[in-house]
Amino acid sequence: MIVCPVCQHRNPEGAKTCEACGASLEGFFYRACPVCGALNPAEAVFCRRCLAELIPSEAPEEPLPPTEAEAPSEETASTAPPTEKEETPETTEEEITEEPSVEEEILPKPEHPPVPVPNPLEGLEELLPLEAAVALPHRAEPRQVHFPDETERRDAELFQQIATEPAPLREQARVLGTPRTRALSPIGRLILYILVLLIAIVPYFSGGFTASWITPREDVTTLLQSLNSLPQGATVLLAFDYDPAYAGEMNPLALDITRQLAQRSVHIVALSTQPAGIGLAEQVLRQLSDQVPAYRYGQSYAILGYLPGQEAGLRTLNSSLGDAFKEDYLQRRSLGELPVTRGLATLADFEQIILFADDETTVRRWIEQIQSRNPEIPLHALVTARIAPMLVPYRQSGQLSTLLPGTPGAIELEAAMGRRSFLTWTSDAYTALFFSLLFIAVISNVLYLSSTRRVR
Amino acid sequence: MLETLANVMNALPAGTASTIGTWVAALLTLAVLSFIFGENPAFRLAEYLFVGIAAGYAGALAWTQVLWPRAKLFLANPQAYWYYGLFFALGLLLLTRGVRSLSTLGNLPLGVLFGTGAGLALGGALTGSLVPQIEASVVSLSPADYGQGLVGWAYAIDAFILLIGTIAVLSAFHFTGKGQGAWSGFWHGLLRILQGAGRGFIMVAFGALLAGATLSFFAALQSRLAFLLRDWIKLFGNMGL
Amino acid sequence: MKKTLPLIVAILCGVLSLADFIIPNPQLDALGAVLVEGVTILAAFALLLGLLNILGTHVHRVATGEGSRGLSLSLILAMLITMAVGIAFPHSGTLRWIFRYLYVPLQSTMTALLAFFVVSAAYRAFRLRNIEALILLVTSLLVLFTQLPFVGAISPSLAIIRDWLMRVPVTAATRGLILGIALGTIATSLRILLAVDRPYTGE
Amino acid sequence: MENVLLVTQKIDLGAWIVLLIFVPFFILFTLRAKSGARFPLRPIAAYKRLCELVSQAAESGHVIHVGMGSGGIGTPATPEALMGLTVFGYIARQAAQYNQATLGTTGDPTILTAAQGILQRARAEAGFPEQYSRRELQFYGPHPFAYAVGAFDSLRARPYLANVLLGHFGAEGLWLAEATSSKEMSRLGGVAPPTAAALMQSSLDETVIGEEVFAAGAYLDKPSHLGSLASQDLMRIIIILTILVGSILTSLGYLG
Repeated sequence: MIVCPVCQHRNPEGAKTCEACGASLEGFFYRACPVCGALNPAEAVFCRRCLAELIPSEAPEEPLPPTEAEAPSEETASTAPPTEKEETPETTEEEITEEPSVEEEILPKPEHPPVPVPNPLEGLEELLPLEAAVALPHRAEPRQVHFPDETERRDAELFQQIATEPAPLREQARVLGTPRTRALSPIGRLILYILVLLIAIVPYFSGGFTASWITPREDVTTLLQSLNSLPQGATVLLAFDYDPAYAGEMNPLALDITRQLAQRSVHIVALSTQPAGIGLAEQVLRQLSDQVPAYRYGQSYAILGYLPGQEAGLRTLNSSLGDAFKEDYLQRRSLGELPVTRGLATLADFEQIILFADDETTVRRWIEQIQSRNPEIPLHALVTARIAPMLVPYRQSGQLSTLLPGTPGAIELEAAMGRRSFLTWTSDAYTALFFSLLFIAVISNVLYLSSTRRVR
Repeated sequence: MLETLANVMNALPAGTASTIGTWVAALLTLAVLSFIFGENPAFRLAEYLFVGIAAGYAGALAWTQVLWPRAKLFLANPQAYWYYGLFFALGLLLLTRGVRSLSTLGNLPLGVLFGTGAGLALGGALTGSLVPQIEASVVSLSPADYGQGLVGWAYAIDAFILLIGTIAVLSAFHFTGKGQGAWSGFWHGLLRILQGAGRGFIMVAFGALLAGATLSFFAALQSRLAFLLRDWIKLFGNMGL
Repeated sequence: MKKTLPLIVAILCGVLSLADFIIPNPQLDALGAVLVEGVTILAAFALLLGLLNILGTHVHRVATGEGSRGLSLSLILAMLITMAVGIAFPHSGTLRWIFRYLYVPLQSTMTALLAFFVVSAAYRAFRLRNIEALILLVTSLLVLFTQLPFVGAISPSLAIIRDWLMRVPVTAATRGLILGIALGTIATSLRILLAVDRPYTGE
Repeated sequence: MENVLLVTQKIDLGAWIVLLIFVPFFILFTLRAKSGARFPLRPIAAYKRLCELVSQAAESGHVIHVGMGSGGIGTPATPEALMGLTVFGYIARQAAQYNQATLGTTGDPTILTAAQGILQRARAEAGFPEQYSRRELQFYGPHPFAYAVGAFDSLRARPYLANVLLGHFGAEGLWLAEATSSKEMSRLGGVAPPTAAALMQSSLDETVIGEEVFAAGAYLDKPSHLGSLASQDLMRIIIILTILVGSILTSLGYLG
């Protein structure tokens, strides 16, 4: 019998809508026992109170009904090695160190079957996987079979009565699932979200209020100097190791860097150790060749493709470029055919390595596999702001020549390159974000403190 | 059919594909962003499309980047690339997970996966994290090693904080609970102080990481709005450039 | 046999790939590389199984009308078309179009939603329930402020504070965390290598 | 301050020393744990809550969702993925014994195949092998955000008692945790890497972070894992002493 979640009417098995109130019974939660009337979860096959079958059909037959005497041997399952499977309970019981003496007293001998009491656990011990549990070497300590005394039995009956009383589900779900910390109300969340949206469109109205004060940090100037020191015709390796998820943060940075390199006629060879990174490399470099038409594929830049194999892949790249890539990605020509890759044999032929990454393990991998073997090639890590704090130690130790967090880095780089673009205007939005979070922290605590005081 | 589709797309006047694309991308962006106003059918559609496209894209990459190149190598030279054949056979065994009666056959390739993964994780944690981090944690606390006068002292204090912080954070994860005896009481008293300090250090790091993450996610939002307002409706097209 | 073979294979693979790390030997390097290749192939096969799982779920939904038929159908179509184009024309403009106008926007907008989520998470985390919440609040606001592109113009000392925070307390904490994670990783891996845990048998 | 995190080529010796100390203790303590030796554990709120939730689920018949994250098996993320599987196994076995439904989601296909084996075995052990349904385990493409979005869709279908996210998660963990925050359910879990842990910690009701993630088995239903916790604690003390003694010697000019 299916219990209607709205009016608690008990409908016959298989009903689609409630006979009494017409509510849909799809996704119902309670099934009433046809024998004793107790409420059971919708998935249950047997009644929890009387163990009657809830759905009168070919219900699964229990294949292995173990005897009651075997129950204590479960206890030893976690300690006994698998070969002791066939041994008798007496031998294994000796190994029990703690509770067994109590257990032996409680458990009845096979010739004295337990008094049949309507306890909620009754019958379940037969459902326990005894044989399988004994066969397993390190299973958890299984549920102990416990026969209730008189008071416990009365408590259990009371509990059963309360538990099976038809309470509206919505209330019950709230009691069960209440999170410890109170969630924001839907209205509160909406206000918060709209506030974030407003902050994000600030630069469209503020007109780059803070843009004129931007002062590039040390690493931005170091990076620019390093790029500007490259001779014409030198080749730089660019790794686009970020996911499209972070394209919004990393693409502007990558575009700035490639533009700077293109203006100085430095050649770019790009690759990615993430499959989707290649698509981004293509997107950024296409955009670049739209902006700098003289900078052409094959002549000035090339995309090698996706480098699989993580550590092993980088190791191959380190020893030989030709082993890592047989042909380029876009034109499928061998590396010797393309002017830009013709003279490149190993990593030592690159002047610098610039890594765009959204994941600290990727950066660590480059440091371990590439930088530590080629300490003379500068490795610049331009990463998402999210992971930048994790990489500061590598910058400290000099393994990274520069470390730039994407968001403030790109803005400061634009400013340092003397460009007044829209990107520099977004600095206003970050300022607004800071003040809003400050405001949110204050509001959050005012509301929190006032609510705790009310509770007291 | 796909070829005709590709032909049709190529035959369209230049820019049509990108115009359609911009509109599609903009509408999808709006659909996803609409989630902030609550659940709605547009978001659900975007959600289902995303799951479908991501799965299809990954499937295609698995074929073009992983399976097919290796299958080609194996077919061309089975003797040199015998191990590819072996792993392809194991892969087929893995597929038996889909059939209930044969399901245990999948345990063998899973054994390869778990074993290799455990070995990689163990080796990586040992040589990549544990040993170098212990080496790096050993620092000099003597001001003379860092420079003259106040600068030396400042660096020595930094080194001291670094040392204490590392040890405190490490002991914050100690699992053993309090036992009996005077020694255990003393030891756990000391541990509790260190653990408190360790939690404080962890919170400093989490604060910095939370701030960094906020910046990153906000940059993603900025770029989507820039796409909508400048690339799509070209409302603010000439601003700031 | 059913149980021991996976066990032996798991231990063998584990010991080999561990040995590749701690014994410098070209033969072991080659073996380790073969194992990594093998894992890549097996993961691709597992992906096939996973795609069948997705397909199965949604074909079932379309057939039974559980959930929304239209949505499930659009998922199936999106998946099959992307896969077919990706396999048949991996370098075509069509795939590039899908990547550029569907895949990237959807994915990066999902990330953009995190901007909202992180603020509402911060709203809760900033409640001063204890001293830890206070530390979190102060550091995250301080770092956010000192990361602003123009703090250098306000005062150079703000940049120094930012660098010190990252260089000393944050590094100390992450180092402690990384050491702890390494310990946990080593212990968990040893449990597999010494067959205390046998997850591949469904345990 | 110059040698911070320096990666050198001569670290093999250090790795050997650590292994030679760790492994014997690990074996010794694991054998003792298997023979029934127990020691008190520091309470971890998230695991305590998880145990409570599992018994609530058994009583009420409500379902707990376990998100196992997107770290693949066979990659260095295997230990974290395994912990997700351990939690799923614990919940699946409980659900199987009461013949109740369960829901596991994952963003990695290798975890899916492993979890299928675990669920099949749990159902068979409980005596209802035919109750195994492939739809109780769902995979949504190997991309982290696709996983988050897909799992979110699964959570929409019906009320869940709890949302447990444990395993290898990146930013998608925050996505999944926050998107479901308007629903009435407990949310708990944890991740090891600090970048993701910082996000989870601020969003979930109860979290485990860092090394605590790897202790899931010992705190839930695998006493054999106690041995490895004991060896981790011993190793931790040795590491702390090494760092202290090393720093003192360096300061006095005996080292480096």
